[in-house]
Amino acid sequence: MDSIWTQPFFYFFLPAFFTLAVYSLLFKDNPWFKFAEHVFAGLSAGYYAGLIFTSVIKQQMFVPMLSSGRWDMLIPGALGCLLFVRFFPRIRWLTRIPLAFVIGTTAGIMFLQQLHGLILPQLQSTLLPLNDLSNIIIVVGVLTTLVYFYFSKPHTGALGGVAKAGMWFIMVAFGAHFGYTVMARVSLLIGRMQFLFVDWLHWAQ
Amino acid sequence: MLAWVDSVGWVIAAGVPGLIRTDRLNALVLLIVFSIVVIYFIRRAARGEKLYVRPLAGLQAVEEAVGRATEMGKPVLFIPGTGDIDEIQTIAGLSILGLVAKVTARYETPLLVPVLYPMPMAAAQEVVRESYIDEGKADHLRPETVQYIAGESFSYSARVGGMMLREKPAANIFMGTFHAESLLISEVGQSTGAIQIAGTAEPEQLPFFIAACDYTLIGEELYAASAYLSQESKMLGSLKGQDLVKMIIIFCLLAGILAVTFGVYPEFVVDLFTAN
Amino acid sequence: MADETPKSFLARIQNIDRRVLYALIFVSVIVPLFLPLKLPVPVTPETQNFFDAVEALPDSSIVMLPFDFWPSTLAETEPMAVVGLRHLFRKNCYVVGLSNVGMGGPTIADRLLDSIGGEFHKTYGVDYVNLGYKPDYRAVMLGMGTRISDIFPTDYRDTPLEELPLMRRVPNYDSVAFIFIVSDNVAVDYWVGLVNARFGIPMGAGVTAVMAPKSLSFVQANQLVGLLGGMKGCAEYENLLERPARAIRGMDSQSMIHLLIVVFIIMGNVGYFASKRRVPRS
Amino acid sequence: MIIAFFGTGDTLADFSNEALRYMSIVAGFALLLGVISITQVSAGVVRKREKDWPYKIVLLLCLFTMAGFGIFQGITSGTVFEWLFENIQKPMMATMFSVLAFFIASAAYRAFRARTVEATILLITAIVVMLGRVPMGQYVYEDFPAVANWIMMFPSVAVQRGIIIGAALGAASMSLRIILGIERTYMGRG
Repeated sequence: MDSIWTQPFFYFFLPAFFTLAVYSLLFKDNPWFKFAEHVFAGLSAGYYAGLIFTSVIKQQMFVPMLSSGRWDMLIPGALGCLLFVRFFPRIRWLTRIPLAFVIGTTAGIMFLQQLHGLILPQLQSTLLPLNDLSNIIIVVGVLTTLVYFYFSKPHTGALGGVAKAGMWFIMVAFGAHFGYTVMARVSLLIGRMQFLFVDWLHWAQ
Repeated sequence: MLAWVDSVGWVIAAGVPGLIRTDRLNALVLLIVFSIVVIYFIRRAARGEKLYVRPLAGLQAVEEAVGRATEMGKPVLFIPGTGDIDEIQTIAGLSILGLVAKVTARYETPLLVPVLYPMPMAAAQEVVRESYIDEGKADHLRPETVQYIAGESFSYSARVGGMMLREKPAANIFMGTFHAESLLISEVGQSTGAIQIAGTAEPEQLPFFIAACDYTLIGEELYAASAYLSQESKMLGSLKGQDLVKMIIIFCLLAGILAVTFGVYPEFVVDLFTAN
Repeated sequence: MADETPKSFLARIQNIDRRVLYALIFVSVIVPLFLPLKLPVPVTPETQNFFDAVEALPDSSIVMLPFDFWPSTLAETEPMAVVGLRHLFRKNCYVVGLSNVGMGGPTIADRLLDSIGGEFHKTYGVDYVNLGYKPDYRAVMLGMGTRISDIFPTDYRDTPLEELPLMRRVPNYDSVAFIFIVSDNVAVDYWVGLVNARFGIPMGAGVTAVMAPKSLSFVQANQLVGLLGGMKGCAEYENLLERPARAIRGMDSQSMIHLLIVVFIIMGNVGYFASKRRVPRS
Repeated sequence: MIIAFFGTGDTLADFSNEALRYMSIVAGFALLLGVISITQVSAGVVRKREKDWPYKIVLLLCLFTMAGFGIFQGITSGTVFEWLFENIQKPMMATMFSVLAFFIASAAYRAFRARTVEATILLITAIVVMLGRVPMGQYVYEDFPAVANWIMMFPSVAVQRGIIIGAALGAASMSLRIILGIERTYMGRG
C-alpha cells in the first residue's frame, strides 16, 4: 500500500480539486466544472459497468450455472441477448420480448405488493382509537389526504372543503419535510467545508 | 400481446399461494374487489359511456410547454425518473414519455431523454421510436435523443445539470421516481428559465419539486397522468374504478376506527387489516 | 421595471441573484469554523437515553457496530461512528465492526476502527475486528444469529475468524451485549425488525436527519434504546462524552445557515408583499 | 414462460424472488446497451468536432478505464477500481450532495412566498421545523423543538400515509391496466 498513490499529496489533492470543480458550478458553467462533470459521468458509468458485471452477470448467472448446474439461467441470458437485436432492423421487433417480460413482471409483482405490502399495513396502523388529539390528527390527516386525490368529481361543495383541508395537511407535511431535509443537507455541506479547511488546508481546527 | 399473456399468468400464480395461505385472505379479498371494480368500470367506459374526471393543472401544462419550446426553437427535456425498471413509477414515466414524444414528433421539436439506468433506457428508446413512427416522423429521430447516463445518481445530476445549462431546454418534464437528485436537477432547470413540470410518488421529494417547478403531480396523480394524456376511455374508466375502491377503503377505515374507539371486537378488526 | 428608483430596494430584495445567496451561505458555514460561537447544545431525551444505555454496559462487553452508510453521507454519519467508538473503547468494550453497504462501507470501517483504536492503543483482532461486507443484509443479519462464521468465514483482511482471538469469543449474537448502529438507509428497519425482534439484543442507532422522524417511532416502541438524529444528535452525544469533535463544531454553522434561510424566506416575502401593494396604485 | 414461473413458485416470496433475479440478469445485459449508447453519442460529437468534443474523450477514457479495471482486475479493496472510486468518485458524490444545501436555500427564498393560504402554511411549518432542530432555535422560542417534533410525528406521518395509500392504489391500477393490455403507451402505442 505504500505507493505514490497513497501519499498525502494525491490522497488530498485529487479529492480537493474535484470538490472545488463541482462547487464552481454554483458560480457559472465553466471548463473546470465541465471537466469534472465528464470525469464523474465516465467513472460512474464505468463503475456501474464493473459492479453489475461482477455482481450480476458473473455471480448471479455464470456462477450458479457452472457450479450448481442452474441451466435455467440461460433463459434470462437469452432474453438479455434479445435486447441487442435492435441493431438489426428486420428482426428489431424481437427486442420487445425482453421489455415485455421485464415490464410485465414488474406490473405483476407490484400489483400484489402494492395492495398487500403497502395498503394493508398503512390502513392497519391508522386504526387508532379516537381518544387523544394526536390520534385524531392522524386519522383526519389520512382521510382528507385520500379525498384530495379523488378524481371523479370536481372539488366543490363539501368534497371541495374536505379536499382543501387535505391540501392544508399536505402543506404542513411538506413544510416539515423541507425543514428536516435542510438540516441534513446543511450537515453535508459542513462536512465538505471541514474537509477543505480542516483536513486539506489545515486553516481551521 | 406478450405482456398480457405473461401477466395473466402472474395473477393466476399470485392467486394460488394466496388461496393456500388463509392468513393472506384479506389481501386476496382486496385484490379481487379491486380487480372487479376496476374491470367493471373499464367495461363501462369501453361501451362508450362518458365518464367525468376532474382536470389536473399540471397535465394541461404539458402540451402548452411543448408548444412554447417549439415556438422558441428549443428542445424539451424529459426524465422518466431516476429509478430502475422494477419500479412502477418508472413505467408510469415511460408511458407519459410515449405521449410527450408524440407531441414533440408532431411539432418536430427536439427531445432529450437522459436516463440513469440501462434498462429504462432500452425501454425509452423503443417508446420514443414508436411514437415518432406513429406520427410519421421517424427520420427526425436522432441517436442522442434517448441517452444513457452514468448509473449513479449524483453524476447523473451533474451531467443533466450541465446539459440544461448548455442546451437550454424550454421545457423540463420530470415524471417518475426521484431521490435526493430531485432538487439538484430542478433547481438548475429553474435557473435556466425553463417551464418545469414534475410528478412523483415519493413523499420526501415532493416539497422540493413544489418549490422549484411550475406544476407538480402528487403521488397518485402521476399514475393517472397517462390516462389523462391519452384520453382513452378505457384508461379513464380504470381511474373511476380506482376512485370507487378509494371510497370503499375510506368507509372501511371509518368503520374500523369506530369499532376500535368503542371497543367492538377491536382485535378482530385490527386482524382484518393485518398483512402477513 | 427595475429602473424605477422608488421600487428598487423592495424589488431588489425580491430578486436577489442566486449567487449572492450562495455566497452568503458559504460565508455562514465557513465563519463559524474559524470563529466558533460555542452555542450550548442542549441534550434531547433520545440522545441521553442512548448515552446512558452505553454507559450502563458492563466494562469489557462485546458490542457490534455496523457501519451501514454510504460515502455520500459521511458528514453526518462518520462523526457518529467516531463518537461511538470513542465511548466504547473508553469503556474497554470489544468492538465487532461490519458493513451492509458494499461500496465504501468496509473501507470506512477499517479506517475509523484503526484510527480510533489507535487513540486508545487497541489491537486488531484482540480488541476489535472488521468483518467487512457480504451482500443481502437480511440474510447477513439473520445468519449471524446462528453462527457468524457461516456468514463471514474470514474478516475483511481475509483472516479466518478462528485465528482472531476476539471472534473466538463471539460465535453468534448470544455474546453480543449491544448493537450500536450507524446508518443512512433502511438497514436500521431490519436491525430492529429482525435482530431486535428475534434475538432481543438492545440497540441504539445513529441516523441521518432525514431518517430521524421515522426512526423515532422505533424509540417510542422501545425497540431502540435511543437515537442520534443527524449532526445535532451526534453533537449532543459528543457533549455527553465530553469529547467535542466535528459535530459540535458543525452545530454553529448549522444554526447560522438555518437562521440565514429563515431570513431569506422573510426577505422574499417582505419584497413580495411590498411590491404587491404597489401594483394597484400604478 | 408462464410454466417456467409456475414450476419454481411454491410460495409468493420464492416466486417473485426468482422472477426478480431473472429480471436483474436481463437488466444486466442492458448495461452493454447503455455503454453502446454513451459511446455512440460521444463518438458522434468527437467525429463531428461539435462543441466541447474534447470533454467527450475524457468521458470515454474514464468510462473504459474504470470498467476495464472493474471487469478484469475485480472490484474488491486494493484494486485500481476501488482507488478511483475512493479518491475521485466518492468526494464528488459527497460534494454534489452538499450542493443541495445551496439549492435548498435559493429554492426556499424564491418559492416560499405567502401567495395563498397553502403556501403560507408550508412556509410557516418549514420555519418552525428548521428553527426547532438547531441549538439557536431554543433561544428564539423555548418550545420550538417540541413543536417541530410533534409536527413530524403526527400531521406529517398522516399525510405520508395518505399519499402512500393513494399512490399504491394508483400503482395497482396502473399495473392492472398493463396486465389487461390497456396501458400500452409504454410500448409507444397510445
